[in-house]
Amino acid sequence: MSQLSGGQTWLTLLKRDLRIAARRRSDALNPLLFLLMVVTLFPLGIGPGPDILARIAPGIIWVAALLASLLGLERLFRDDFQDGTLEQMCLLPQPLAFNVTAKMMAHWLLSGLPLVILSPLLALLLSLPVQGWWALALTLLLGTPALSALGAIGAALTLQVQRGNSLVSLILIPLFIPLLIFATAAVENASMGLAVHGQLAILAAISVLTVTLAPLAVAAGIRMSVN
Amino acid sequence: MSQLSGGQTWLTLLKRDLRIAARRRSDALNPLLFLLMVVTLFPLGIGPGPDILARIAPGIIWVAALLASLLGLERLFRDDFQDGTLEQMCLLPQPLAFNVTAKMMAHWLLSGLPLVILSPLLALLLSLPVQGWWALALTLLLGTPALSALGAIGAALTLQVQRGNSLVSLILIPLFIPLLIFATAAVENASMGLAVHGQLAILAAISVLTVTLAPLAVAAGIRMSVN
Amino acid sequence: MWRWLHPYAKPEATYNLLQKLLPWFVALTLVTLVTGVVWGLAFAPGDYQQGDSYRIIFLHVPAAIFSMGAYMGMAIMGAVALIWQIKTAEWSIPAIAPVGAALTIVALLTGAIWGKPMWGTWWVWDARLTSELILLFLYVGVMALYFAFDDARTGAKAAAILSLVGVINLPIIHFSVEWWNTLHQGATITKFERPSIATSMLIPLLICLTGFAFLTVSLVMMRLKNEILRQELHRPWAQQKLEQD
Amino acid sequence: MAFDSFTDFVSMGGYGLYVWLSFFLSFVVLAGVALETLLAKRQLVKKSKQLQQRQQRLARRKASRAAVGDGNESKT
Amino acid sequence: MTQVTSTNSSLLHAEQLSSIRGGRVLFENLNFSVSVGQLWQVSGPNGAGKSSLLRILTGLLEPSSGAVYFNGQPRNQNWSEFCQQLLFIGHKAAVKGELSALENFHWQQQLSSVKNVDAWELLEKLGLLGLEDELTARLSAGQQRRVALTRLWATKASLWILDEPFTALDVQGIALLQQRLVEHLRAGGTIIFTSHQSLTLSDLTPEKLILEYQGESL
Amino acid sequence: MTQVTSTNSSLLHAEQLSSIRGGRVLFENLNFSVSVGQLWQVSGPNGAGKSSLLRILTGLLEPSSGAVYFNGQPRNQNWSEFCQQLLFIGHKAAVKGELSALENFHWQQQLSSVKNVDAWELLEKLGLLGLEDELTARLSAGQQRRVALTRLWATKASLWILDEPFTALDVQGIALLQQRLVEHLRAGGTIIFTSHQSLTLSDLTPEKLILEYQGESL
Ligand code: HEM
Ligand SMILES: Nc1ncnc2c1ncn2[C@@H]1O[C@H](COP(=O)(O)OP(=O)(O)OP(=O)(O)O)[C@@H](O)[C@H]1O
Ligand SMILES: Nc1ncnc2c1ncn2[C@@H]1O[C@H](COP(=O)(O)OP(=O)(O)OP(=O)(O)O)[C@@H](O)[C@H]1O
Ligand SMILES: [Mg+2]
Ligand SMILES: [Mg+2]
Repeated sequence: MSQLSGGQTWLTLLKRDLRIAARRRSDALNPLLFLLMVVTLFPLGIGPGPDILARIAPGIIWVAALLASLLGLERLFRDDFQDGTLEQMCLLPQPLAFNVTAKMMAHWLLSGLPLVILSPLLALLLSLPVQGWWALALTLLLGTPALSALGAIGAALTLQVQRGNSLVSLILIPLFIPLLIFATAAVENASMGLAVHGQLAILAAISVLTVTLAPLAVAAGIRMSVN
Repeated sequence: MSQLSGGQTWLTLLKRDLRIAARRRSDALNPLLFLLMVVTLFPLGIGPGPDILARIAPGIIWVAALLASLLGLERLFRDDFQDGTLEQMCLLPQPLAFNVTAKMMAHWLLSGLPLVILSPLLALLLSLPVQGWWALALTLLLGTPALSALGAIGAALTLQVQRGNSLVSLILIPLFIPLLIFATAAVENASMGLAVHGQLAILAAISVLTVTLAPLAVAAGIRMSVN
Repeated sequence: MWRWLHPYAKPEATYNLLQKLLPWFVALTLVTLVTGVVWGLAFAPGDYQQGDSYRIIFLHVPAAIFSMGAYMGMAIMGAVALIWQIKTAEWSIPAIAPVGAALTIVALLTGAIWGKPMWGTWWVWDARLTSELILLFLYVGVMALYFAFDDARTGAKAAAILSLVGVINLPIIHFSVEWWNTLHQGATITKFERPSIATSMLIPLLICLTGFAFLTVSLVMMRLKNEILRQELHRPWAQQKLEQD
Repeated sequence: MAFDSFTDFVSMGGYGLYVWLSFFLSFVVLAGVALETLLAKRQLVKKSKQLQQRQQRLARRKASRAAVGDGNESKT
Repeated sequence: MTQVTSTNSSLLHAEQLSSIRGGRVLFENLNFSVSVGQLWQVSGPNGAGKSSLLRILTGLLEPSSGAVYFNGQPRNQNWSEFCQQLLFIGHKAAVKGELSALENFHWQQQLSSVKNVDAWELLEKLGLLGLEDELTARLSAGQQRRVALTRLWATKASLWILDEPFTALDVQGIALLQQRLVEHLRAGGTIIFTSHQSLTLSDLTPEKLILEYQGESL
Repeated sequence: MTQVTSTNSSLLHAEQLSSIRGGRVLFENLNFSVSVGQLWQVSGPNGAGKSSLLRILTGLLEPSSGAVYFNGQPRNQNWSEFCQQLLFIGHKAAVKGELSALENFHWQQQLSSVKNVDAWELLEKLGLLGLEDELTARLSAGQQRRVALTRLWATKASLWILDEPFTALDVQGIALLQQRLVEHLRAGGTIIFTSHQSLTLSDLTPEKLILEYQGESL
């Protein structure tokens, strides 16, 4: 029997999610445009002084990242849950915890990656010193996977109505906030020409940890919801 | 025939929405948690200088409010659309444009009002001068109805689009910008002890305008999507 | 007037009319634009203050003005589409929006490039710049909404509603941004002053303006033709038209 | 002619980079729109051909079915 | 309010209705009149356009051409009265999974302004007793359908338009629903419905409107 | 992999299954064995627990007590093989409204690793030809169901568990599906299904498993 390898299944799932998100090529631009707009809100709200903007730039961009990942989360599993696709995913021969990483990857590609790509432009708009640019891109690259991973846990656990779900958000926040703090600290240090290895290492550690452990929690959450 | 008055229908719709939101407590909490995260992030990111915080406080709070209201929008009509409730709303004897105001009201009660209530806490966290507090609360009170009204337009127009989360924001952010500008200007002026009647009047005018006109656009959008 | 307009509300008639007019508009565009640009670049005298950098004006101002003009046109079409349910008006929205967005981008790019030598920075959060950026966002919103629908008619209707909502907001945006900026006194930049322009510069500028007007109209006509064909693809006349070229 | 020489014209009094960059970019953007429009037209031609082919395929299928089958053609 | 009814006994009248969806003609120039007290069954294969027709009759969908008359007047001119007289249950049941059966019923009842129905009795009749506080999302498919059908027992509407009301119901549920339909007809009500199953409505034979599946007619 | 099969002809074996949902006992101490090539119909009124039983058999739902054996071994011990042998279609059809019929089919086909099916032929058979590029959300209820059922024609699974496969289908669709079921049985496949309609499966009579609706037994 020509058994489908795990990798192929994974790719199929990923491609399907991307297909749904971007039926047309132009759809793929939406996340980029959205981020651009979010970031312009801050100068409009705060006022045009470049010095102030530069100081809060890392915070702004990271808040945008948070928002982008939260906006997509709501639907991450819900549509699949409602139309029964999630059930079918549970019944694939490959482990569910492995398959859900495809969905997490899709979420990151649609919400995290655009941010990494756009980060130079955003830095320009917010007058971030040039030394900070690469640090910004790097923190985003290291940190956004963790956002997607943690977010997926929340999304999976809140699939069913009336479970202890408000608790979950409360549990996730303490995990989100360290990310934000280390990332913004790294960018600020870089802008001032200081060393940032420490913060980057911590970010990387958090990401690795969450990305490896989250699928287990997500799979458990899905099994619980599907029943 | 004991004809149901428009007001009773309206109240019924409103109460039902609130009841459902209470069931899905976590969904209702998400925007607030996001807000709190954002607002706590900036002091952590920028460092504790109260002067700089105070300068950016109105902008941060208002931007956070805008973004938080975007978070809940996605679901404003979608659940009703998917389970057919929206069809039934189209078939009520009362005009649809009138009935949707109940949903807009529910959205405001769940996303705008908590913000107004929370505003002193947020102002405190960001060291806003005390003179600015009431102005902040007032701008939120006057401005958030417009956010809900405009938001409802975005939500209604994107109902048929099955992947519309960043799309709604894309549409709405440009429409939100005037509110942001006037509101932050008002709070800043108030913090500096200047007069703010002008801005508040404009905010109120925008709110009145949008709250009266938006239902028409929303109803048109819903009829378009339901077909 | 509506009686006069009515036959052109039929897609095929509109298409034929557009096809007849388009070559003329393209020709006019080419003539005026080339004249205006060559005159502006090579023959108009240099500015005593800004030197030759001012020559960007010949693109910047027409693009900026018609970026706004196109939005007005789009919103009017939106209203027509919603009130009289004329299909051609619906389809003109996706025809106009990309053109308007391109003009807006041109205005932003030329302005930003001009700003570097004049103001010493690519971008400032100045009132005019900001409102032009928001205009771009409005266009992007309309386009994204239109293209998000698989059913083009619904998409056009949604885009029509949005462009109308946007046009109500446009003056509000304009004034809010102006006001906001004067309040903050955009610290570093001395406000741009309107130069009282000399006739020798004004004439090429006016030619460029007409050129951009024709360009805008021609581009919109081209796109509208496409849009009509796309919508009528299943009808024999459209298939015939497509086979001809 | 406002310039003495061609090099003068190119250098634009020191602002050459800005002037030419802006003209170039504007051209790219506007020509891009025009080009996209023309390409879309081509796409439409292709799509129309596909559509016609599909119609023919369906018609042929229908015809063969009618020839074989009991002639249960649908009428309104 | 009812001044026109007498001049024309037709409650709902369709004139030259056509519908084109997804580039396919579903039906063209359809004419029919539904009189007060009649039972109409719209039938035809999957995708023939039954649901589309019902939605056009309710006004949820615009016909490509043609018009619908209610009580002899264009429907949109007495829209409010039409809505009061109409009860529509479509493929989507308008039942909120986040609310319990009882809550769903109460909510629907409040919107339909019928006050004198005993919820408990009704729930018992529909076999939902004991489950009334369970969230509807936690009920079985047929039970969810039953929750949607509670509307039929608490309505003043005289014109019922039902799109496949029998799906997901078991034999006993179908019998119950049929009985309710007969009751409504006896009381002078009018029903238009679709179903793929053939019914045994005691001695009533429905008027039939048969839609054919039109192949690709681009 | 198949070393155990020979020792016991039962493909799926339920031992002392009980299910309690929402405080109500659905069934208790259920024992049965499904052998290769058998056709089983689970029937009973709405809410009896048919869907719950099927979901327990597939492993989507945990039984309150009892165990399920596949090929004579506890199912969870040869889970991967079980999944390969299983095709489950539940109340929710797992069809993506955002994708076209053709895309939906391709996607399902890729996951099931069946390569040699002619999509066009299959779509024609299911009456979806000409609609293959339409988004599934834009199809009629029955057509959406047909899109879901394409899986039955492109699978290597031998054990089919189908929860009300006949809903929303018209007469011709039901006949088509029945024919496919018979075909599968003839080819040595095994089917467990639920349906409120009584079937006319040529000369095959299904084994029946009848669940009763258990009243409130809090
Ligand atoms: C990104 C930067 C810029 C943007 C987005 C921008 C935008 C605009 C807009 C929207 C207009 C049209 C105003 C109207 O007709 O009401 C305009 C006009 C104009 N702009 Fe800019 N501009 C930018 C930079 C500059 C710079 C750097 C200069 C020169 C130093 C400049 C010179 C002019 C002139 C001379 C006009 C015509 C003024 C009038 O007739 O009202 N712009 N610009
Ligand atoms: N998701 C759920 N959560 C909790 N309880 C449930 C859930 N789904 C069903 N139940 C309970 O289990 C009972 C049986 O449901 P099930 O779906 O198995 O019935 P069924 O026999 O398939 O009925 P139907 O013929 O209506 O499909 C329901 O009455 C309900 O009380
Ligand atoms: N939302 C929609 N948008 C566009 N086209 C649609 C939509 N819904 C249905 N259609 C088209 O209309 C046709 C008829 O659909 P309709 O739902 O009216 O069929 P039906 O007769 O009710 O079929 P069924 O028995 O399956 O319910 C479909 O084949 C599809 O092509
Ligand atoms: Mg139907
Ligand atoms: Mg069931």
